[in-house]
Amino acid sequence: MRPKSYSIFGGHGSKSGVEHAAEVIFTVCGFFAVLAVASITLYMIISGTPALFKVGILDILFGTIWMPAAATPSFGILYVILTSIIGTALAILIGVPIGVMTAVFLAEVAPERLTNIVRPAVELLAGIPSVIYGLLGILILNPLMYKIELKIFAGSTTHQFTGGANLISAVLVLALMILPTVINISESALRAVPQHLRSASLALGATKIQTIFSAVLPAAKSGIITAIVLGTGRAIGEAMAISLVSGSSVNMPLPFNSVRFLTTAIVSEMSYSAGLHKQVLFTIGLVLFAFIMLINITLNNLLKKGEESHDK
Amino acid sequence: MTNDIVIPVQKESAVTHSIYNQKNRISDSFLTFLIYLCASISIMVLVGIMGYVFVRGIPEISLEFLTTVPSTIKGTFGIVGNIVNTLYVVVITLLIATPLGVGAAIYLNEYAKGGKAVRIIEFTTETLAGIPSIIFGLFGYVFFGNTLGLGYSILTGALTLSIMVLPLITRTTQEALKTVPESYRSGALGIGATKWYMIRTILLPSAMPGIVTGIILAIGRIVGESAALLFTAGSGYLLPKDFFGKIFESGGTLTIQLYLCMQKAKYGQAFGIAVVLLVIVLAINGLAKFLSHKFNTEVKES
Amino acid sequence: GSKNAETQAPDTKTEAGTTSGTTANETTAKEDTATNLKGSISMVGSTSMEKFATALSEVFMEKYPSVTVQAEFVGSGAGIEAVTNGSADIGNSSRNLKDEEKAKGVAENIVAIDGIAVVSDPANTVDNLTKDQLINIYNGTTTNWKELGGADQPIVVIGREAGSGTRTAFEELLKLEDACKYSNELDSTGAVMAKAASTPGSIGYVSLDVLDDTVKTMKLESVEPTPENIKAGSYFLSRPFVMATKGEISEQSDLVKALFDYIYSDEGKDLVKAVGLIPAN
Amino acid sequence: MTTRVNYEHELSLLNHDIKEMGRMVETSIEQCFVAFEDQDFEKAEDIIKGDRTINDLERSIEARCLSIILRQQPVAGDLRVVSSALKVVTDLERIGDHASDIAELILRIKGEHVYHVVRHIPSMATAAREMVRCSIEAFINQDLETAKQIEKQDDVVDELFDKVKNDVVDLLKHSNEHIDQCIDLLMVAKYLERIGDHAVNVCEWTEFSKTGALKNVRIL
Amino acid sequence: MTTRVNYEHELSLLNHDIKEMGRMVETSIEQCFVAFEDQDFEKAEDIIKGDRTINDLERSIEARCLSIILRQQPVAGDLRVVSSALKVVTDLERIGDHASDIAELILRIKGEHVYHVVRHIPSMATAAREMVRCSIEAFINQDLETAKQIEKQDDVVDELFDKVKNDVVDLLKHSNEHIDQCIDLLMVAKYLERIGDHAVNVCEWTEFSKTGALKNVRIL
Amino acid sequence: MNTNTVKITTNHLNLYYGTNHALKDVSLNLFTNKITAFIGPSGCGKSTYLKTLNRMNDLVPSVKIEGEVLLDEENIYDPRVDTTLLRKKIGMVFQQPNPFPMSIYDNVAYGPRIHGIKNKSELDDIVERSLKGAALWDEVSDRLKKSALGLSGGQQQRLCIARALAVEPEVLLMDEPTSALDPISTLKIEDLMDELKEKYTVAIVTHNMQQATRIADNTAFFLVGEVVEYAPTTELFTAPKDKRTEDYITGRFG
Amino acid sequence: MNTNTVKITTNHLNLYYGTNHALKDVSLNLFTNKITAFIGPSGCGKSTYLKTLNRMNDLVPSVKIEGEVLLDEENIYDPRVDTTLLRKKIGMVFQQPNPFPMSIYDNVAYGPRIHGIKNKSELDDIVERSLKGAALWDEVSDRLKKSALGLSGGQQQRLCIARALAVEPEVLLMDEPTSALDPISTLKIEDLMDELKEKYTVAIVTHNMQQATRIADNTAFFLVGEVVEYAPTTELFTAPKDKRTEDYITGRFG
Ligand SMILES: Nc1ncnc2c1ncn2[C@@H]1O[C@H](COP(=O)(O)OP(=O)(O)OP(=O)(O)O)[C@@H](O)[C@H]1O
Ligand SMILES: Nc1ncnc2c1ncn2[C@@H]1O[C@H](COP(=O)(O)OP(=O)(O)OP(=O)(O)O)[C@@H](O)[C@H]1O
Ligand SMILES: [Mg+2]
Ligand SMILES: [Mg+2]
Ligand SMILES: O=P([O-])([O-])[O-]
Repeated sequence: MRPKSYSIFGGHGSKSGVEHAAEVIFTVCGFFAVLAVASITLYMIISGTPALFKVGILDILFGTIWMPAAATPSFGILYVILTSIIGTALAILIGVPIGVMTAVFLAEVAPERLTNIVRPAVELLAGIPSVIYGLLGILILNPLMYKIELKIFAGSTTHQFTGGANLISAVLVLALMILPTVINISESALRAVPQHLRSASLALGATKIQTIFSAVLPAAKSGIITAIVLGTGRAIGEAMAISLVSGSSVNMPLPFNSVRFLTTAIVSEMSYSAGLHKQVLFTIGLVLFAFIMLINITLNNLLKKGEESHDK
Repeated sequence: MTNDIVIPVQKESAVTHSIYNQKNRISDSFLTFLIYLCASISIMVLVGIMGYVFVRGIPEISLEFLTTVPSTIKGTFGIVGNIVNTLYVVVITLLIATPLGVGAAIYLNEYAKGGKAVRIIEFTTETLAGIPSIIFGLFGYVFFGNTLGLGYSILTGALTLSIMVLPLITRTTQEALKTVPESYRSGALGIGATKWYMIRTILLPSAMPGIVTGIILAIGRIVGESAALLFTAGSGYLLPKDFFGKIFESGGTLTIQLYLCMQKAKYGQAFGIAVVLLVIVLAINGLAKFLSHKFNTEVKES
Repeated sequence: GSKNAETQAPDTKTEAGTTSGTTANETTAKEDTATNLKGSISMVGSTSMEKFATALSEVFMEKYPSVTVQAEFVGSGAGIEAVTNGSADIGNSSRNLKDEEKAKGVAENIVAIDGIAVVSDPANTVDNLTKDQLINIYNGTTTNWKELGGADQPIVVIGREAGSGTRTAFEELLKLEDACKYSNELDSTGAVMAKAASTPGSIGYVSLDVLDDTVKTMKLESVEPTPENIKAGSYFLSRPFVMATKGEISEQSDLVKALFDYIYSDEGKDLVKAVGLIPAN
Repeated sequence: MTTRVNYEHELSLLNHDIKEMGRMVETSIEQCFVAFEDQDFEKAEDIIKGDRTINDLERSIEARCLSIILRQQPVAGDLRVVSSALKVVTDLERIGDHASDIAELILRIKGEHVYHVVRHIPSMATAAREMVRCSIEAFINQDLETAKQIEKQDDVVDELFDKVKNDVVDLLKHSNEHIDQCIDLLMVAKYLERIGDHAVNVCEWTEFSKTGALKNVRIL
Repeated sequence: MTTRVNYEHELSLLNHDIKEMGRMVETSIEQCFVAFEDQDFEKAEDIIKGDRTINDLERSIEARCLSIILRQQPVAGDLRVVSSALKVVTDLERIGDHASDIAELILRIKGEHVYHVVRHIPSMATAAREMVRCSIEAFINQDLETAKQIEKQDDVVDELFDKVKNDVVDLLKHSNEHIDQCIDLLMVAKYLERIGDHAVNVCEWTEFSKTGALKNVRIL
Repeated sequence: MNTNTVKITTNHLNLYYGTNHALKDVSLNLFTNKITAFIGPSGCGKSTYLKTLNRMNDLVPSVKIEGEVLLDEENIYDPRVDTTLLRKKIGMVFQQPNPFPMSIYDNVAYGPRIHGIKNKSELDDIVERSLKGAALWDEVSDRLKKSALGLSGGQQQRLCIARALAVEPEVLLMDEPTSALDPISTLKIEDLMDELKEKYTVAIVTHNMQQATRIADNTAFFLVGEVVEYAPTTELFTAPKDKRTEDYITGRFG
Repeated sequence: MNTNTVKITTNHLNLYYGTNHALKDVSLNLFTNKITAFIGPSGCGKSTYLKTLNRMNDLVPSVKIEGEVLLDEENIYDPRVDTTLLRKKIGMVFQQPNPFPMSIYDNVAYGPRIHGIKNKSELDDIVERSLKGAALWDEVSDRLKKSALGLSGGQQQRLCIARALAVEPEVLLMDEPTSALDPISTLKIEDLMDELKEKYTVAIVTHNMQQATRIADNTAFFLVGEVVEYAPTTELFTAPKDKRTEDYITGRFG
């Protein structure tokens, strides 16, 4: 046996101070997000619930008349909720297929040179402020919509003309706005599909298109769902871009009606409101918050389930 | 390839299933058409938007536009104040959010011992990422503005945005840390490095591209944000008189100014700002690409 | 707030709305303080008052270079709330204060009178409306311009959002509270201007000082919305611009006092006129 | 439990071939003396021819062993079985050779009756044949007990050889007539003795195949 | 070009051991006759003792071969070398055995002069020893040419054996005196003949080691 | 050469990746119901050669191919060839087990569905037959609807083989099919290949020379794009004709 | 048993991952200047055992360890033990070569730097010595400042060995160090290990049984957490005492 050079028993035998400090600091950082969400939730609840009880839960959630500043104010936000749901759903319905197909085009079909030009453009568009989309909505979409509106409802006495600021405009702006997000994330999901799955499919005699639709897309499913989740989040949470193009009146979410989304409801009246009106706006915030949580949790669960079923 | 060998035609019938039998599949053609259709729609729309913004915006841009602040008396307009404000907000937000986010990611990836704590933190981080900015706006307005009494100020805005971009930084850092192979950790610990030493010398350098990406994405988000800032940082456009004092004064970012211009129907100015924003985003994307490329090659070559 | 008022400014005896002239005493005081006043004033509130407020702050800051005046234009309600809870020195409001607001100790300092102009898209052939016609348009009885002698075109009714000072004043003056049928509820004066300008058949109302030729300005009862007509009382849509403070002006900091002094000075009145408004009183 | 179908199959073929070779060798020895007693010279010729088959079988077993080593990398028991097979066939082949040698001598001694004079050859033949039979059986079954006994039996064969030698010496002392035949008979005995030795070798390989040791010395 | 240091080393050790074993066997044979001619009975005893070393060396070479097979999975040339080594040592050991057997007989014949009567034994011994030497050399060097020649030389040894046999028969015909010695001498000749056979076997393994075929039949 | 009838012939095949001459004048025959192994150091062109046999190299943009490859005497590089049919006839199994992220059933049914089989009971039949053919049926028959990613590596690889069998190929190409597997799974797959050759013509690339000796009838040794030696496996591994072959298989060559 | 002096002793070691009893009463000795190999089917606890020897298992949250591990007769699970010192004495090399994304030089100098060596020329010395010890110096001496990631797999693994040597360990633990390498690199590393055992005590986990036979002095066969048999390698691979060992090494056991 060679002489023992030194013993493994250290002087202290435990971690040094730096180690401990580092761990504590990182732990605190880790729980900061929890703190933030907790306080946001808390604030939303504190600010949002009083009105809920003052006005009555049913009256707020299922009331259809929004007259917050009237002598006998009325705070029904059913139409607002419906607008958000329907508007977002429609935007997703339009934006996602186009976005996914475009992603397929970029990731699978397009020649590399074209992809190299288009992809940075898409990335750029994902980064531009949403208000710019709103700007274009006002300037291009609204006048166009008004022309259509005039045609369709010519002579109608019951229809209130909106000058093109309607649900469709908002939906189109939203659909357009989520497009870059959906394209980007779907494309990277598609690119992340291991090459060997494509080879496997081709080697079984599948054509390129069959490979894309039968092997690649299913394999990228979870990524595409993420794209949809983020798209949905962006659509439902967007406020500024559509506050100007949707007309912002509280109405039934019919295509040519001027409508108000949950987000726009807050943005447009927050500044002016006071008292109960303000509290109700926080209630709307709370509803929006609840919506987002609900969507996140359900989609997350869906995603996780999908993944789990593959993992084991 | 040599095609000079003539393959007798009768062979096709002789062999039971000849491979000479090309045919087109209708479903394939249809789906191909669909892909091309969707792609051209989105590409045209997206390219159209950019073109439109540039065409309308570039004529608006002038030296005055870029170097002055608006004046009602003189009836002039400029965005230098907003540019400065944007810088303030970006820098302060990052100063707050980066250490927190990176720290949280390190905690989640390296220290947390699995279980509930991690699940809660990850869930809340995800939730935070999903909260619409208008809610952050409300919260910042109430909490930082009113409760803490900071009013409309750059600090209120930056604090609000810090919370907002926190999940972005945490997540990208976490992803980057996750991609650092487990083997690096065991490699370092296996020769007797302490954990913090290992994090410092191996993990953080390896995760740097990811962290930088996270920061750049955060900058993008901050620059483009409007709803969360409108009620927090306000819309001030004056140049700072006092470097630190400005932090407590209101300051509208470019995007806020763009929104305000839109509201006032000053579309020309709005497009001018839009061009500036596009250029900034373009620069950020370019920077991100450059940095991640640089880091990557650095890691490879060094 | 005005944290950095270093020197005690000489006492000013001026009361809000009582004096209109500039005393020699004040002039010297101002010159005195011009070099010494330092700090910032924050005002929050009405979007209709944006033009007036920015012009005011610009001129005031030129006069007192060490002073910063910050103005946020988020709406009358928010302004009043801000001043109530102390997060702003001055709350701009384009309507009179409500009693419950006054009850919280907020003082109503009327700094100018504004008219509300009714605007339409430039191509509109109708250029005059009676009060009844206006009421019928806004309560949804009249839906097409041809009923008013114009082209066969649906009327797009544009208004402001609930809580807006302009909207409150407009609806009050026309006794239209809770009866308006808007097809667009936009959240700023500028947005109404823009929408009206770009939408054929539109009608909207905005503050007097923002009028320009992108829109057609309606005569009401054949009266043009001009300061003169408003002063004369022949144009019936007018309301005050209020710069509310927490407590009377005398209770404010020197900076704020100096600002109000300026507003009520001749120079200030000229400024009010210059931006197309009518000086208070 | 994996099967390694192929491998098992090859191993069983190997076993089968060794058994077959053993059977053939045994038969050779037996037939030798049958031929001699019956003076059936054709049978003797057959035996000599049969040796060629045995030689071929040796080659084929060797080839199979090497192929298994090449393809399957046997270890432990498998390696011992394969390598002892590789060695044991040498002994079997040699036994076959000796049987054929004996047959050749028998052809020469043909018709002579010296054989009856040398009394111990028949018992020697029986003993040797029995040893071969048992040793092959022991090898196939990896039966160490039997193997040990056979080793003892070799002493009997050796003793018998000495007796045969004495017989021959006696015979030669008494007559000069059958010198050639005597010497041939002596050779037959020598071959039988060698056959016993080879049977002992087979037993040694049995020990190795079972334990990895040869005469208690660990080889593998 | 990788070295596979260990593997090469083991292969070279194997080669060395075989050479060594060959050398020992050769010496044994040589010493046998030196001992006989010099009537040096101690030397004869040494030879008998030396056989034990040869046996041990056989075991150790076998062990080395199996170890190489187990550890290194030799293929191609390497596998042929290792497996032929595994086989060739049996022959070498047997040659050693025979040398020792001869030595034993020599001890018995001690002092007698019959040996000089049987004239062909010395040349037979020389031929056999030469065959062994050459065959081992051929094996080590994978020298097919030499190997072929040696196979031919075996016929010479076989012929010499027949001559010795005739010598012995003649001797016996003329006298009954030295029957034991004659028979022993015959046995010595038989052993030498077997040694020649084994040398031929070594040559066959040389062919295999070089080509993978035994007598032109592909085995590996 | 362990022969039978010729299934695939390559005549003077040259392949270039851009300027990289990856296959140099390769002429080989693959025989029906035999296993042919390809060995050689990394980068010598084994995979490339395998891929030329079912035109998977078509997907590489810069590739240029000269010479001919005949499948049952038809040139597979003829412009009239439908690669879909070709690849249906020549199945391929890859180094890493690569099941699709779907159920076991769907994985196996993938090929048949692509080729237009919709009928449920017919598909059931094919799936069962293929899984049995790949010696996997017993292990998975009770969880066909579970995700294929839940299988062990060896099972996944056998699933990939089943998936290839489901389209009823005539030739099975395997590129290092066991290099990602543990020794036990490897032995299972080797046994399986031995069974498969009864019905199919099999070509396999392997780094494991013992594997080649165990399963292949014929073996070709590649070196920088050339076929140095092509011979019956036993011959190649016991008495290679070329010094380079011997150096390589005895591990003296890197 | 191929013995010498005992370097590491484990007495009745039991290890639990939560409720999973991963090591069951393992008692073994590792001998100085010998190579000890651990074989066994996947999941039998080989890596776990190896990791208990330098307390890398400490990092797993739910782990519980009973029994003692003595290094030179000192219990490494004593609370006074400084794991940094312990791991300096007991180096580890992993399955996948895992050089840090730095230069070759920095990789090797990483360990010494941790342990406080700052002096440039001293570091130079250590780096050269370690690289020579890992038989890599000749191949990389002219590009020490280049990234380690540019090396081939086999070179990377030898770099990792050099990195481990640089802290002058007494024991070297290797967990399947060649499973990610091609046959040629594997042979190189095996040759290297044979050299290393002159100076170090080496323990290696391997799936490749031939490798164990080639390099190890003693071999332990693990099965579901138990040591079924521990014997000199040749003995274990030629005449295993336990039927389960024989079944495993002959490939009859899955
Ligand atoms: N898609 C490709 N583009 C360009 N060159 C390629 C491509 N694929 C392979 N090569 C080159 O062709 C040569 C042969 O590669 P191939 O993959 O066929 O080797 P291999 O024998 O399969 O090696 P390995 O054993 O590592 O799999 C190599 O030099 C390689 O770099
Ligand atoms: N960090 C861990 N947490 C929980 N269980 C573990 C952990 N690591 C290993 N195990 C379990 O302990 C047992 C032994 O694992 P170990 O990694 O030691 O096996 P192994 O013999 O090294 O296998 P392999 O050959 O696949 O590397 C397995 O059942 C494994 O699932
Ligand atoms: Mg390959
Ligand atoms: Mg392991
Ligand atoms: O912005 P307002 O003036 O309408 O409150």
